[in-house]
Amino acid sequence: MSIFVDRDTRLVVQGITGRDGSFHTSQMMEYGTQVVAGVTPGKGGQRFNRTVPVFDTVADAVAETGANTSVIYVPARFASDAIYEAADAGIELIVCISEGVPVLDMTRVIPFLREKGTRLIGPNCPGAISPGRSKVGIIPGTICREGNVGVVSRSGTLTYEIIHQLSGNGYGQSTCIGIGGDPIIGTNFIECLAAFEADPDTNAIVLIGEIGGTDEQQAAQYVADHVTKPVVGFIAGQTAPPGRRMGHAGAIISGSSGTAAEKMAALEAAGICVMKRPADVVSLLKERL
Amino acid sequence: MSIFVDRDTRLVVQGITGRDGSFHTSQMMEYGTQVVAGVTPGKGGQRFNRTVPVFDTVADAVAETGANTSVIYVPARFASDAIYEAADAGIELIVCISEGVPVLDMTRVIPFLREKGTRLIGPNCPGAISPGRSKVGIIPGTICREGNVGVVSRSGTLTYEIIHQLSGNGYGQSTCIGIGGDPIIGTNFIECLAAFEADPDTNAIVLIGEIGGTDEQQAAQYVADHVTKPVVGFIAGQTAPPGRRMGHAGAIISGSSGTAAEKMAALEAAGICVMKRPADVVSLLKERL
Amino acid sequence: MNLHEYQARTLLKAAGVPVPDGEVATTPDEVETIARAMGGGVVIKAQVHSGGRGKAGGVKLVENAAEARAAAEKILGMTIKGLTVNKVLVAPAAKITSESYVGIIVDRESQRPVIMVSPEGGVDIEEVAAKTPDKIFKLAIDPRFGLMPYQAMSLAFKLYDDVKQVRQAAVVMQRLYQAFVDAGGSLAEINPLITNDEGAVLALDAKISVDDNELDRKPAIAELRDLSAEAEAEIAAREAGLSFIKLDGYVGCCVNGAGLAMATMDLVKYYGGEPANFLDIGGSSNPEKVVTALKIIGADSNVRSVLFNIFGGITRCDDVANGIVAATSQMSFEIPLVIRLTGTNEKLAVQILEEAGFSALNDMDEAVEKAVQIAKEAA
Amino acid sequence: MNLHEYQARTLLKAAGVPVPDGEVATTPDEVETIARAMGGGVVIKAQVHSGGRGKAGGVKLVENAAEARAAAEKILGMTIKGLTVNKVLVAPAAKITSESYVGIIVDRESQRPVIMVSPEGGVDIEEVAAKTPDKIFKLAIDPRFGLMPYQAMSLAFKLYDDVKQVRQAAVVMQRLYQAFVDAGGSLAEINPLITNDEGAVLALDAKISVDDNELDRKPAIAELRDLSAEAEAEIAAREAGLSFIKLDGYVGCCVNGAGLAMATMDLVKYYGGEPANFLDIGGSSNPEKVVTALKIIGADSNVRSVLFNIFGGITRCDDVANGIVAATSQMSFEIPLVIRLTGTNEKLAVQILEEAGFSALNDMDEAVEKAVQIAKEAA
Repeated sequence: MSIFVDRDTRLVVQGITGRDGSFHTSQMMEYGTQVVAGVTPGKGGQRFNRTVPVFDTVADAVAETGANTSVIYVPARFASDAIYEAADAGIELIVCISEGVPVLDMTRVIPFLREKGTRLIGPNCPGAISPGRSKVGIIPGTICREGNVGVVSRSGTLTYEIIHQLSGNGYGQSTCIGIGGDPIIGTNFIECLAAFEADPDTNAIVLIGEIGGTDEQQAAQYVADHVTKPVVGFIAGQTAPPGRRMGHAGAIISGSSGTAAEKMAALEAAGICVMKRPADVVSLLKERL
Repeated sequence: MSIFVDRDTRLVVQGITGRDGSFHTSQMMEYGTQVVAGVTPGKGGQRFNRTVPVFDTVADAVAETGANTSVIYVPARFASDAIYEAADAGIELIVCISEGVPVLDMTRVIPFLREKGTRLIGPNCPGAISPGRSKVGIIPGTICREGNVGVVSRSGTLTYEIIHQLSGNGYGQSTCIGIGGDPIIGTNFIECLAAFEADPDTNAIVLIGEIGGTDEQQAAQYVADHVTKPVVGFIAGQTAPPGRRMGHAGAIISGSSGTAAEKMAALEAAGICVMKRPADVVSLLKERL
Repeated sequence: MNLHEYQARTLLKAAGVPVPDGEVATTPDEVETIARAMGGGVVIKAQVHSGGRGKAGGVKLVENAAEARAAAEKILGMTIKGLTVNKVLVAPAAKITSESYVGIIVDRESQRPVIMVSPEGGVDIEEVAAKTPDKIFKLAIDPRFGLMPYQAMSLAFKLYDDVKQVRQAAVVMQRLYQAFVDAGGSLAEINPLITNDEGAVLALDAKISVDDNELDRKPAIAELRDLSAEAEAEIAAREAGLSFIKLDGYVGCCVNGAGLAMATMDLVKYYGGEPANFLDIGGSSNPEKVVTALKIIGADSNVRSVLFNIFGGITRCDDVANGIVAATSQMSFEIPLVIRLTGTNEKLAVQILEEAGFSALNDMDEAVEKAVQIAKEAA
Repeated sequence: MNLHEYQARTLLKAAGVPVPDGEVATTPDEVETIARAMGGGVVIKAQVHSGGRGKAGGVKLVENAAEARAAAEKILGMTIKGLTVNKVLVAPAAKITSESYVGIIVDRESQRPVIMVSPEGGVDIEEVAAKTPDKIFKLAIDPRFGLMPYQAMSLAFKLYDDVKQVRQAAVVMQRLYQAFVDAGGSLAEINPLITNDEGAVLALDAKISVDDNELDRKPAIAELRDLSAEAEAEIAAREAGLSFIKLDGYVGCCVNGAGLAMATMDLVKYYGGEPANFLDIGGSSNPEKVVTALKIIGADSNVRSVLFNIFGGITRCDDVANGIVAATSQMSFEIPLVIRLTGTNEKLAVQILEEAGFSALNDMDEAVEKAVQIAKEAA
């Protein structure tokens, strides 16, 4: 199996006619994702690539195509509205790729989603891919390989690097998820760990964190308490200076509980093998499996 | 028994040191209500009538006294804040007496209460009384009598008139509730009907409605579908001209579905005996019991 | 409280809704000057708190300034549903290519503000609702989030095909909602929302009603009240904290509580009489209120008896009794009174009344029957 | 983006927060004139984006205009944590009877704005949090409802006993929250919130940081950016859409993606080197960005090798390769480059680079090790 995205994913692409949206829709379709609809207001009635019907609203797309998952490629300032729209239309899983969504927007989005019972992955994330089954987002399909390692990460290209190491050394993936680097995100490490723990096709989990916040510490505690499968971890930002922002908003060291050293210690205390460098993922997995 | 208020009601009075608040607190205490606390910001540490401790916040009052019910006598423009505060402090039942609460305030209060799981009675209502047990609000205790008739009403003094008729003719009450005459209220007819239906000490129900809205029609449908106990009804406003407001905001005839004639017909169609005048309540109850 | 069209237009304009030019005038001279400055055809619209202005002749489309003056002479001073026209709005005649409807009300059932739109605008929306309900689209707004862009867009797609107009209309809806909230509205309406020959979406006519309970905290809105547009008795009642509505009967009613007041009117009818008014003296008792109430009721020449029906709760019967004694001693009040009092301080009240030469009843039916009988005998 | 104290004060004042008078000056002459007009003692405060201004000598309390001038001469032009002081705020010396702290941040854990208050104000709040955490009171704000009056009151009761001051402070907190939301804040702070000898509650010092992602839709806030208060390289990076932070090492890094950039820096350290910077060229590829990146890195005289680490996803490797070729042909770039590329259009990129005389690696560890080695050899 896999988590969150699979063969039964019926995807609607919000912002399908935009530059990023159209490029990645083609990529997802090539990969085999069931892209059933697109949404661009004012382009309802058209078809994307002569096949995928485009609608004015997500509600129309859901009514006509039974889409259950959406991926959002709209500009950041429209992203929260796109999330509300998808949740309101009954979409079960929303993957928001858009980068630069104002954090205060997210503080309002979160309780809305909770009321609707909708899962959001992101924003500012590469999405999720279940190799060989379905890809929702922008993780390059070519670097992935079917298998039994679950990957969950706050990062984008760093995730690719680690997936690349895994695939190149015979470790395929059940699902790879980038949860996003922003301070407020829809799905956190713990929810992914729980899903991987419950997934019969996942044998081991790779967790890729970074400085800032306390998500990794909480994830470590969760692993200690609830996860029976082997977990291998990485924390980026050991050399980052305290108090400075490293590119995306996730990487702020707030108080004393966001340093790489602290996070690595927390992971180790929870019985998670911590990599010193991305390439270590292979040897550590080998040890544990 | 009774519904909503009873001997286990532990009441905190919001606005206890105000003109209305202090008068009615004395009345409730005389009646035997367990008034365990009062709230007036800045008067924390004082005592009302040398007995009831006064607190700065409802949270303090709940923490110190275990209050489970609140009654609100603050000016209308502060009423919604008082409701939020009580709900946030874990109060289970809030009775808001204040008249003149802006309707848009109520549109925001309602979803807040729903999330907290708090019941609100009112605003702009006389409150509830379970004769001989507890009184929360302003219904004169002297006109009530212990018994087995449940009374639920959108009105204030009209309710007193009907209670007066009941008590004077040997029909005591299990609980009398004024749900309030505003367009948006916390507890509607149906919720009261359901509670009376479930209350073993209620044998019959008196429902007092008025023109405006469609609450009575929906209540009638609910009675037809779910209520086994005899119900007697009254609708005020048969002579009210269409399209004009009669005193409180509840009495607006909106479209075709708010006239007294229509409501009376709906009640009758549901098997509810409809009074022609308040005094008929006694003879109709006699017939049904 | 209802706002005039020109006031509603000003609020919408301030909220960023595109509204065509328009000026208010109170004399034909002013109208002529404004029309001349605008050039071309103009529309002259009576500013009264009443629907059906068009049917009553209160809206005129004219070709030039001279015609505008002539139309203004007819409209200014005319009476529409009992209300005198003191002001008119003068606006350039719009080149209309479509007329839609957009309105927001507070809905009792969903307990939320509800926005309604229809591509059938410019007409009575209640008729559209009755005849072609499938042409009305409604959406309940979650006030915690407001009217969100995607919601406004989805409604705007029901009005227009051109996505540029859809976007314009969506923005209008969001701003209308903001104006509605900011004004403390119970209703906000644009009818018609037009498109003109240049493809622009504009609010041609606007209506806003405000929840009276908002006025305390919205002084700028409260100042928009136009006393000249209201009946004198209703102004006096409001200022005294009474709820009063004049009716066509002859039994004056003075009651505490709106529900009991309506039930009293109904009982007047039950006993063969006709109520002259709805009057609720409210919850907290104050002898002054009774004085004002009696003055207002006494000013109605149709009234042949006055019925007091007081159920004392918060209202103390003795306060009402004192009010009756004070009012009747201040003014020569010729109309016979029938007084029913029960509840808080009832005994004291009866004593006060008896000392002043009045008698008081205890039973509502008895009192109503007597008041009707006296009125009929006086006919 | 950080606002200066004087900018934050202006925003708070506009939101209705009581703020003592104060004026900004850029010369000692101006300071003297302002201080004379104010009369009595004044405080002169350096306007730089840095904490610890007081300790660094950037804040001076003086008795009169002449002393103000003298203080201004010292402060204007001084350097605090690498930032030059170009502006000072001049404000009357306040008669302070108490100092509290009020701050709002966006909290990752509750996923909400959190307001923190403490009766221990005027000092570093992180120290208070560390030493006496029981003197800090926090409340998560539901952004759907805002900071409600009862919440603000309950916090204000933690600061004051006098209910008049409690009410004033509660209003300050609500307005601070409004200012925070309106500015698109990531932090808004009043430290200290004082009471003066007349019992009034006032915001003596204010700090607001804005979420950069808000600036697009808040042009008035974006205009508050003070380029003179920022390092040149960071301005150039931001304008090119790069994230850049200068560090103290000697291996320049140019990476796509923040996580990979940090992991690359960590790997430099792992192989015994020291990274010279954090630099993320972002998601969408554009040869111009690479040009700017190389210019910024090249301007750092400590840099002895430059490491490119590109994992092609959305970023196309050929775009980066073209950027490298373009940049090195436009400018004389003497520092040796180590290039690692993999992913989208990798082969094309390698071809482009080889044609221009560069070689490219495929493995991250190999590339990092090599870059460190080259830098060490060049030392």
